[in-house]
Amino acid sequence: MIELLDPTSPLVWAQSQAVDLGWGLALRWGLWLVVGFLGLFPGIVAYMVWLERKAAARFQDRIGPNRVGPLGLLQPIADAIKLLTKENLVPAGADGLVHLAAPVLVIVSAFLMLAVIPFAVGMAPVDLPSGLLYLMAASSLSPLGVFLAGWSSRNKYSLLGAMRAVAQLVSYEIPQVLAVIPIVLWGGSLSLVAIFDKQVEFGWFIASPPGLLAFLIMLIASIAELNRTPFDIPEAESEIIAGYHTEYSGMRFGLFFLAEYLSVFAVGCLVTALYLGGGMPLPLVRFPMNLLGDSLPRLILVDMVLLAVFMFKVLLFILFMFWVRVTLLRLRVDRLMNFAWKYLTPLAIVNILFAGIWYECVIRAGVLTLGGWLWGWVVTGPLVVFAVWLVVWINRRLLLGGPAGVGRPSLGGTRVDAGAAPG
Amino acid sequence: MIRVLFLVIAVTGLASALATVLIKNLVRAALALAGFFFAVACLFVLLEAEFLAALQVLIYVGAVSILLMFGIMLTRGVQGTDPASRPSAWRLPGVVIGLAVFALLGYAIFQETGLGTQRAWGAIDPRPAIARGTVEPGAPRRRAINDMGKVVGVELMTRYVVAFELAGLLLTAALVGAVAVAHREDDEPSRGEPSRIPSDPPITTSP
Amino acid sequence: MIINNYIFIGLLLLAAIGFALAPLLVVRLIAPRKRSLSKSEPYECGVLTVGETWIRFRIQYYIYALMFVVFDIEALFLFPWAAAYAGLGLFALVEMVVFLVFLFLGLVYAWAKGVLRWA
Amino acid sequence: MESDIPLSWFLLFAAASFAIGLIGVLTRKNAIAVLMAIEIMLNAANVNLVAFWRYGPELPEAGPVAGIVLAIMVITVAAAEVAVGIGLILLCYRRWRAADVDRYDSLAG
Amino acid sequence: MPPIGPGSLDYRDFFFVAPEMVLAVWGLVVLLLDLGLAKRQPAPARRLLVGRVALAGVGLTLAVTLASSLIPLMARANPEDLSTWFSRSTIDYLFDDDPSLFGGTIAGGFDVGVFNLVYVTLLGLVVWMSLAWKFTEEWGEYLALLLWATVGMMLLSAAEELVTLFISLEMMTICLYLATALDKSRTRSAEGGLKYFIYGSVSSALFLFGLSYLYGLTGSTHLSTIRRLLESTRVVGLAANAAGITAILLVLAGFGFKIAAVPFHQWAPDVYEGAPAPVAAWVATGSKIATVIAFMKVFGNALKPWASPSDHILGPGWIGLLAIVAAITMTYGNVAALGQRNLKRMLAYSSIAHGGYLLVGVAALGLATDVTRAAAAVLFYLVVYAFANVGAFAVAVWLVRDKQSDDIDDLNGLVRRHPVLAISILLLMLSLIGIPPLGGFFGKLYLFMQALDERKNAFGSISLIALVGLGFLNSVVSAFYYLRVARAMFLRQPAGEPIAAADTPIGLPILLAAAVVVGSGLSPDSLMSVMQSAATPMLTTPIIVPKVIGPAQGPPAPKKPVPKFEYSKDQVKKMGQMATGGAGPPGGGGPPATKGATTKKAATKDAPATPRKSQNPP
Repeated sequence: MIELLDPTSPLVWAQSQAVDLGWGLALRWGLWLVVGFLGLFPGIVAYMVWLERKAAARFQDRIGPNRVGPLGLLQPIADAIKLLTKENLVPAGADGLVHLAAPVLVIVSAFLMLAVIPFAVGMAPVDLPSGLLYLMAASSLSPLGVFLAGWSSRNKYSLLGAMRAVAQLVSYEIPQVLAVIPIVLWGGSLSLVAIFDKQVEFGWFIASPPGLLAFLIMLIASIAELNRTPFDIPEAESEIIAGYHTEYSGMRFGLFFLAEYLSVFAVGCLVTALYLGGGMPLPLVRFPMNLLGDSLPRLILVDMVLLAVFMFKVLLFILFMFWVRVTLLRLRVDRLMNFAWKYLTPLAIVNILFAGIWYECVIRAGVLTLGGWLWGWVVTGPLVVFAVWLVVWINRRLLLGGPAGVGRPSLGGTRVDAGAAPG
Repeated sequence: MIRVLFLVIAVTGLASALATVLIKNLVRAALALAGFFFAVACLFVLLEAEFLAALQVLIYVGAVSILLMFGIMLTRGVQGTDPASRPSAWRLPGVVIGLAVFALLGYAIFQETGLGTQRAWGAIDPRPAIARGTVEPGAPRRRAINDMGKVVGVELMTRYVVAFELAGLLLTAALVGAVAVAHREDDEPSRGEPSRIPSDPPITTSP
Repeated sequence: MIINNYIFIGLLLLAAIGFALAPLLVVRLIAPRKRSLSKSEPYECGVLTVGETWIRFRIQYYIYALMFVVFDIEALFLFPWAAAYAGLGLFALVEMVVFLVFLFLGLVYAWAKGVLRWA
Repeated sequence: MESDIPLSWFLLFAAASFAIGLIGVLTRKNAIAVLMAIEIMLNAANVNLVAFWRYGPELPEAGPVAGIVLAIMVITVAAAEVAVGIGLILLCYRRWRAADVDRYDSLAG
Repeated sequence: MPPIGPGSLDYRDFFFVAPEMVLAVWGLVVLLLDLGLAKRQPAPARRLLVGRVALAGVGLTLAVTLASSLIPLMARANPEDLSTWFSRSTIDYLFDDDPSLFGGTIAGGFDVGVFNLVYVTLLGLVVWMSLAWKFTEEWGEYLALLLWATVGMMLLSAAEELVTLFISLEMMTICLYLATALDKSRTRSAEGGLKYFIYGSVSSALFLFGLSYLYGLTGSTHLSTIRRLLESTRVVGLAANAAGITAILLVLAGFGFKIAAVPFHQWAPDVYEGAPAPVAAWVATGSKIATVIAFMKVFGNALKPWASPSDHILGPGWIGLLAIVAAITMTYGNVAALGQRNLKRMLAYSSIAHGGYLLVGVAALGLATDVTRAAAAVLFYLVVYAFANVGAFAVAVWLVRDKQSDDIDDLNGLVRRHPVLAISILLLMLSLIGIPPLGGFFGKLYLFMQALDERKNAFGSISLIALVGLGFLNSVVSAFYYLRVARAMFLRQPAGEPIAAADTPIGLPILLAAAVVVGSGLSPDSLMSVMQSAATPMLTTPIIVPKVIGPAQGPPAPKKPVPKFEYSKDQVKKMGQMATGGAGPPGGGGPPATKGATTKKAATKDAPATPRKSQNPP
């Protein structure tokens, strides 16, 4: 098989032989792992907590953390030390191993999601051909972790909270998954890098009626996936203690906490990469990308612009989440489930069709033309508006008239027609 | 190195499968099953079918195991213990049959000689080569490996379109049927008392 | 190339697990550990629970999980379709619309049947 | 130099998990446990399919991804089976308050 | 031919699956109609209305099936007739007498048309039967599941490729599991559903593992390619091929479960008894036909080279295995049926036994030189069996409706109150036994004659003779339990409350089934010749033109010039008679018999003596 490994040979026997695992790659990966995943991202997350507390305080006319360090900037470190020194309580009769594994699973889910985000040109940790699907798969791990957390605690409130949380998570996972289909359709690939390239060519995907609708669906579903207000039923303190992590304390609780903020960050990155054009500063202009030449300094320059813009967008997204949290009230649990299945899912399904129409109008041509773009808006815009109106109208109507099926005869009283038969 | 990786994954997977079958507690068994699914997904990656691996995780670990957990929660005590297993008289034949099947399959794998010009299963050691470029022999497979989502999509839309639409119908049928089967008109949160058991007298015929 | 990328994913997986376990290890080393009966009680209403925890869940949980699985598999078919759509024509859109209509009507069915009501 | 994984290893893994699943089907009594064992068997078949797809010959008339498409269909069917199976188990559970296959014995043999 | 779509997709292929599409859509229509009417109409009226809509859908499907199978036949018989309606290229397209659709995954030949007609006709009877009484709350769902199960059956018998075959098999069985459990007021229904489900899904796991080995051995999922590859090897048969044997065993286990062959039969009695009677009828007939056809396609076509290398039944090949299973199955089924007092259980065991007879036919197919005749014998048997069984289950419906039980004793003295129906039932029972002038007799005759005809090798024929002898003995045994029904109806005094009059939903299936068994008995040759024409495309391998699927390419490779195969106008006519005979107008019992008699002299020589094969690799 030696001749097959010859770099000049046209054949190789496995993909792994097609690329060398040289020092360059190892260094890159090492940097990503150590600096990115173990250093920068947790750091960002820690300061997100600080930011949220500050922002929430401003909304409520308070000051927020201000004791530890200037502006309370050392607060996250203090929090970490506090968590580290707290006793770790595991309830008697709990399933020790599973109790431990649950938060780990949730953290792993959040970490894995970040692995395919293209932060800038050449700055995706890895570029998987099925990246988006991989991302969805990674994010689908967390309901399992949540369930296990509730189950292993041997506490009925935990379990109740977990069941509710999982029911909510899985319900909102459907609109979330369906909302990325238009992106795949337009990108023509499951790779996030290819999707970014497509957005350079055809403008941000949010700049189209189906894209906007998909973005909104994604946004709402993400808020719910992250268990944040107004979708935080699972941890509704007034109803079921603290939900699935009732029995978690100290650092184990800290892990859930960390995972939540890590997920917020990851979803922010995801939304930015999918809908908001990644690091592109303007929707329909190729601005930094046209500076890209073959020289390294240019690449670095472009990447700096892209990275800055990317992070700015993520920051906006995060601030939006905080804003929503302090502004809106918690939804009732039945409304919550209704919303996923009766509003978002039908819209997301119909939106796939609209996305196909947009593709035919705008992207099929191969180059972005103003005429095509406007034509796309003219065709899909009314459709999207109509669909939203229709779904809302139907739901309203049903709400007033009571759900269909209320008047259905029940099992008991209908034996009357036994034996009745057509002539 | 890749062999070691395979062995680690395979041993983990088989251990999880065994755990699924042996553990009495159903929730833990389902958790072990999720581990097995994950190991299978890892094997798919080793087989260069990462698209399928992602699907495997999305569907099995993300969805099916949740459904199983819910099923356990709805039918068992919350802790999911399963005191009832088959009496030991049943155990031995089951295990013997299983081992016999494994022996047969193992024998078959190594005894296979390859049809016609194909190579024997036992003798295919390095996997068939793929092309570096796009024109050499092995190029279709390379395309399939590098862009599996797209190739699968094209195949589903053309050659397998009937199977694809049928899968949609199957899902709808499963949804409709399962809802119809599980749905109760008087569905109130049950309070633990046994539900109405209709008096359906058991009949006592024997063959 | 693919397998190599997944080696990175594998490393990341290990790193994430390590990242989650390391603080727990630190806790083990530095945090106080005083076991007491009342601390390890389940956090319920202050009264010790007797026997196994036992809740009966309603069937809605199953229905939602069922719908989730069905629509997740729908997504399984949507992903390759969407990725391949560029190379196909409008007929692929039509095929997918047929597929979606079936599942959409499945959703409509569940809705009209009244099983998507929580309470 | 790195050596590749032989095909037979994958096949052995699949055979072993298939046998384990079969043992589970034969020895477990709880219907959900049986369902889980069936899932193991189906997954074993999927490993086979994908291994044969990668290691097998390339026949132009078979299409480039025949094994993969079959595996996708298996995933679909397996998930649908779990959904349907749990529905049926719940239905029976309401009648008997038990999820054991053996407990349902109003039908005489 | 203009390039349509990329790659191998030809839109016109959808023409051939139109019946399936109509049926699938109609399932949704029925489902949503039932739900929509839920609030507005009282339950009995709604049931009736929705049931009639379902029947209308079945009628529509029947029309579409006829159209989709007759138009190609007409195009083949006389292309000029159609030139006013269709373009030249379309007629050329339709001219192919064994088209392989969608890149060779689905067949669209005469066999598919005939059996689609059979399924739809039987489905009509089953749906009609369901209108007899109220047994489920989920009426719309029930009907939808029946229709969708039929879609699975139709595609299962059309599948030419393992992916489609697997998914359609699952479509069929999953719908049937659910339909079995839908009678939620009866405990046994739920239990039957769960048992069916568990046995069925274990069997599909085994089946699938077998399929994966087949795919591994050949590298293809197309039946024709598998056959070509197996034929290309030097070693024929299974000698020293443990992987092949394993694959065969596993696939056989999968099919065996579905047709309830003996080691895998345990589910059948419970399911037949637990399921609502129409569902049981559909499990016993539709699913059995579809499975046996798929079984013949896989074993009789794809795996034919593995049948046996030596025309020796116990040689290394699957025939010996099949013969043993067949022998055990028919003996067990018949012996077990002897003790049954419950009609549905009796029918369950008897259907196990009939499965055994069918397996004898398939074993003979493996050894046969004239494959077409051997397969036609099995198909003939299947059709007659299916109609007789649907009639028998209509009796079960009658009992359940009026007596809430399925005891045979409840039929006591039926002849005094309902003489016509009692005689019809008697005819059905006699046909199931195989008494001479009825269809069942000829079914068995053809089946066993086929087995006896193979006399290339003394030992082989001795084994087959032994098998046939056993089959004959078994038929004698079966007389005892079938005649118990007759004895109850004719010789016993009515006891207790008499059974109420049967109305159309019950009477029609019984009368129609009786008419079919009598008609096919009076004129077996015409049905046999139709079945032979059906068997020809079923067991020949269409050539798949390898088409590179990809976005950028020219027009798809043109369909292969078709080797000329004469469909006489006679056959076209017969096809039409098949249809009208099967789906006769309500209450019309006679048509099949009389029409069949007029074409009695339709010779079997239409079908070529040797099947047209295309073994040469493309």
